[in-house]
Amino acid sequence: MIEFINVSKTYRTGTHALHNFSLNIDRGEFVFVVGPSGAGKSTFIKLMMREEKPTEGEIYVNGQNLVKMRRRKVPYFRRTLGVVFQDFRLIPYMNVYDNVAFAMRVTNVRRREIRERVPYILKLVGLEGKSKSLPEHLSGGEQQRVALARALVNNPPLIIADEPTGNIDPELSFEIVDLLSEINKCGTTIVMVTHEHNLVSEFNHRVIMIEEGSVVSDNRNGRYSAE
Amino acid sequence: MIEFINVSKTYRTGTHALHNFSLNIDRGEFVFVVGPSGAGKSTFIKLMMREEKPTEGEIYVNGQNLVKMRRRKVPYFRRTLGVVFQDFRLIPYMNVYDNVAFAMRVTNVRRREIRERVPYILKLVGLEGKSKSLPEHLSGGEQQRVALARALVNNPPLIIADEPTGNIDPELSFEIVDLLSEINKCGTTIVMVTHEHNLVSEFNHRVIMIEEGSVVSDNRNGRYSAE
Amino acid sequence: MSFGSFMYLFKEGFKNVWVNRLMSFASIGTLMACMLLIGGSLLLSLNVNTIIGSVEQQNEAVVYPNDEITDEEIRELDTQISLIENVTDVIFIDKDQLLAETMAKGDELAKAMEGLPLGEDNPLQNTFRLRLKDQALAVETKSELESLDHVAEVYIQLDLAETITSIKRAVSLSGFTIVAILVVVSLVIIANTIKVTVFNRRKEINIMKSVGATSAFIRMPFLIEGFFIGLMSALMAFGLLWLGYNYIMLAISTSRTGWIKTAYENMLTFRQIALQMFIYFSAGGIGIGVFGSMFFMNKYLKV
Amino acid sequence: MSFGSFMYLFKEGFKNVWVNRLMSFASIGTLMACMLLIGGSLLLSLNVNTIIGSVEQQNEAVVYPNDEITDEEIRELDTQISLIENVTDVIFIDKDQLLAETMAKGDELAKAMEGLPLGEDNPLQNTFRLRLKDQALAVETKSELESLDHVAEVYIQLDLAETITSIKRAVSLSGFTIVAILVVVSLVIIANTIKVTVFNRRKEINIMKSVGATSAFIRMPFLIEGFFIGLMSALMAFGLLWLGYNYIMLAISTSRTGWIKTAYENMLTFRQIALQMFIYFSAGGIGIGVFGSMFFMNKYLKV
Ligand SMILES: Nc1ncnc2c1ncn2[C@@H]1O[C@H](COP(=O)(O)OP(=O)(O)OP(=O)(O)O)[C@@H](O)[C@H]1O
Ligand SMILES: Nc1ncnc2c1ncn2[C@@H]1O[C@H](COP(=O)(O)OP(=O)(O)OP(=O)(O)O)[C@@H](O)[C@H]1O
Ligand SMILES: [Mg+2]
Ligand SMILES: [Mg+2]
Repeated sequence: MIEFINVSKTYRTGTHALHNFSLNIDRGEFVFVVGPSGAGKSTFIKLMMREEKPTEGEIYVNGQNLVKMRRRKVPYFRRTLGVVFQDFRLIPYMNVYDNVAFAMRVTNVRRREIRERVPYILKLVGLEGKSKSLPEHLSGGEQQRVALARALVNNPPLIIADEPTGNIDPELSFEIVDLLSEINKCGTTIVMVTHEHNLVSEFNHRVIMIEEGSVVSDNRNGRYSAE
Repeated sequence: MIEFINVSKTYRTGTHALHNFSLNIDRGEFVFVVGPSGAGKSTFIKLMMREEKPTEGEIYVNGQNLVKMRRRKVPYFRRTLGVVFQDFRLIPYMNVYDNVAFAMRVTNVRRREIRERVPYILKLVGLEGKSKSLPEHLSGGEQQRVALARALVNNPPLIIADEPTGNIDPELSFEIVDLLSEINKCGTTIVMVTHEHNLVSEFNHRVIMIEEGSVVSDNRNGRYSAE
Repeated sequence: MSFGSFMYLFKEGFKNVWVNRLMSFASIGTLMACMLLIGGSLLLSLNVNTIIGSVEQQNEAVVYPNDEITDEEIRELDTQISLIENVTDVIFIDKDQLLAETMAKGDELAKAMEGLPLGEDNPLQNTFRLRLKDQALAVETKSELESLDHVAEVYIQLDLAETITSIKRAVSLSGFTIVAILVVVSLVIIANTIKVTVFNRRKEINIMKSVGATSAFIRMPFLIEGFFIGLMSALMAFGLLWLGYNYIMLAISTSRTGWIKTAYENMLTFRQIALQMFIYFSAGGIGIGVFGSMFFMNKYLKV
Repeated sequence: MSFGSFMYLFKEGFKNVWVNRLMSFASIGTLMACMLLIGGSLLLSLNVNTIIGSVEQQNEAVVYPNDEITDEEIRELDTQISLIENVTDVIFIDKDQLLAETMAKGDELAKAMEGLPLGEDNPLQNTFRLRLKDQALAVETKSELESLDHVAEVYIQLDLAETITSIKRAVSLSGFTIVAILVVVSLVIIANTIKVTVFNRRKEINIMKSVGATSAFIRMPFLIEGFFIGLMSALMAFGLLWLGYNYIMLAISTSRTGWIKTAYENMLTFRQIALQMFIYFSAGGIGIGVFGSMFFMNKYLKV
């Protein structure tokens, strides 16, 4: 499903975010990505959704070569992903409902389906009472859950979440990862960046640890194995 | 140092964020504020720095009545606080150094002092190599540490931090709270909102729990005591 | 794009006019202001041109027939002169009439005419007076007149004709130049406005891209927004110009000064040009609104 | 505010012009465009006014002395006429001269003059020709002339004087109106531009406020930025106008048409108005840049 082959990414500022980064994630896996601040986790995610192009190496996601992908094809590729961004990326002038519905509208889904699906997903993340609120009128955790709802709403085969529980209390975080695990059981591949020890050890999933732009450990038993 | 007397806050959207909220924090205390998403923690902080005014009740911070404070006095009051915002609030066109230095420049500090103090603080939060970077070229955790550096740089008598470790790995988070504890030992009052169980239980500070806009528990032994 | 999502994007664009009202108002204000300037100067130059056109015909030409011409031949010559393309308002004035006319003026020469005899002995000459439609053709018309039978002499103030022609050319040239300058300046201003308003929304464009929106999908609401802003600006500019023009016309029509009255009679009424102006305004406003935002969005769509 | 932080804020403002270059360029473009329009129309209306002023003096007045006037008295009358405030270019023309002149014109009346005798028997009259400085005072001047000794009759085309006066008034009024309209329209456009650019930075203003910056501290860089943008716009508009004006003057100066030549001689050179225009442009640009941003920032400073 996801294959990184000797990928390096150097930003225009000269920062080497990833070096010689190789990785393989199969269809249906649930992967935690951990690592210190600035290690390159978000860069890994940005490469996976083709927001950035690698400086070197090859990337395949959903069977597509992201390096060679035409610009016109990118939107259609992105619709096969559900991404929770670390900085949320909500559209400030759209309310919660419209922010979530937007991800469905871009795909030409029928309006009736949108009207049924969006409230269902908002309920799932505990935001049923906030659907008319603008992002600026939400708490940090509420905004994060809108971002999560938007990633889930299209039922994509691959969900990528960059610290989706950073602003959310432990109980709710646990519920969210539990929800993701349920979705994963139905065959959806999930890649989740997180800093929370407790979550990683409580759920027995594969853990990839990134440090200074490279994979330093890759463990299938749900344990950190720092140096 | 901080006194909330029967404070209620209803936003213009009609959301009741705090009801009948009363609290007393003494000079030199270290307080963790915990609670579920949307409970009113950030509202509590916004009231404390007079970004919002309460709908009802009285608030005293540093001996000043925030409800009656003249608008002209607000900037001078804010300089006595160091605030880490949940959404960072970095100035996008200033680099890391200037963002941190800005908080000193507003106070008429001598330039030499700024040139000495800012690199020292940046080193403390582990950003010595990023001082020339713009916020948009930083990772989430790096941005959060810039916000922290800016809150610390003026050596304020009161530090208010809204989830300052939400995007930071556990090891660094521990170090940061450790740093704050050291600062606290020199007499600085610290109020820190956090979701991280581990941090709260590891440091033996007072824990205030907010739920649905009210204080539901106030514990001096560093334990959560949810219902 | 399905009909459903077209309708959604249409509504979205309409809503955005209000959601981004600060910027919409700024754009409408700017666009409208520019249209007012262009429309105003267009009206001014059109009117100046028609007024100049009416002045043009003030240059009289005079044709002297032979002394021996008979009354019959005079009528014939009159017809022939009238048949010349560039000639209008032909009048025959016999020499007694001319004498009376000249005396009535009462200027320097009037004194000299005192006591001149009428009839056969009148030293003045029979005269055809006529006007030229186009002063630029004065020379050609002169030789055409000279080639007619029984014509002794043709008197046309060729230097005056040339002056009038060149004034006319200068006025319409400068009118055109002014309108052209205004159009260019307006485009600069409007381009800057659109650039800034699109720049303002680069983050949202980026977010839409990152959740899988195609460029066309993102463009649509901007397109609709540009359409409405252009249309509204055109409508308002048109309305204001109408009010302003009629107000000025009213002010002028009450003037007692002679030449202003004459000018007033030659001025265009707003109705005469309203439809055309409205079409230009709407087309211009909508075109600029739509293509301007398309153009400046491209940069942010390449993500 | 200490000197150190003043210097910092000054540099900051200067830097911001570049940091926000997209918006700075847009503002400069808009401001410059507006100044060009205003400056251009000001130049045009100043020139039209001076040209009209020179046309004004084309209306000749004629004074007929008594028939019995002696040469001595003619010289005396000449001096007296010249002493009248509103009179200029007094010329005495004796009747033989007048006859020769009239014949030379060769128009309708010339034929009538053929064979008139010179000297004592010449039926024409001795004449003083003169011009009025201000046509608006034609009536007063006429009666002043009539009250002089040995004056038989005064002939002034009062209706022409009135027409010229009213054209002059209409031209300067419409020149003033056009400049005023341009100023108002420019202010609307510039206000919108500033509003949008300040709106663009409301978040940063907010952030600055929340870390304890006073309003004055936040304003300073905007003020400096507005100053530079205003100054640069003024400089560029001034330079472009200079180039453009001299280019047009050059084009006109090579024209062979008579009235354009006359007009050219009456036109202002750019140097004559350069200093004043430069002062107005700079003051206007800087004033608008500074006060405009101050004004629109207030809303976002009340946090
Ligand atoms: N757009 C960018 N331009 C330049 N450098 C960047 C950019 N984004 C990230 N970086 C740098 O690349 C490195 C890796 O960043 P990345 O965002 O991938 O870290 P991360 O693992 O997500 O960290 P965090 O846990 O703090 O979010 C960091 O040093 C960062 O400063
Ligand atoms: N500016 C605002 N306008 C309207 N409602 C708001 C605003 N800010 C917050 N709220 C609402 O007030 C309630 C409390 O929000 P607050 O930000 O204080 O929560 P919080 O405890 O900080 O949550 P989190 O842990 O998710 O950050 C929430 O229901 C939120 O939707
Ligand atoms: Mg990251
Ligand atoms: Mg919060």
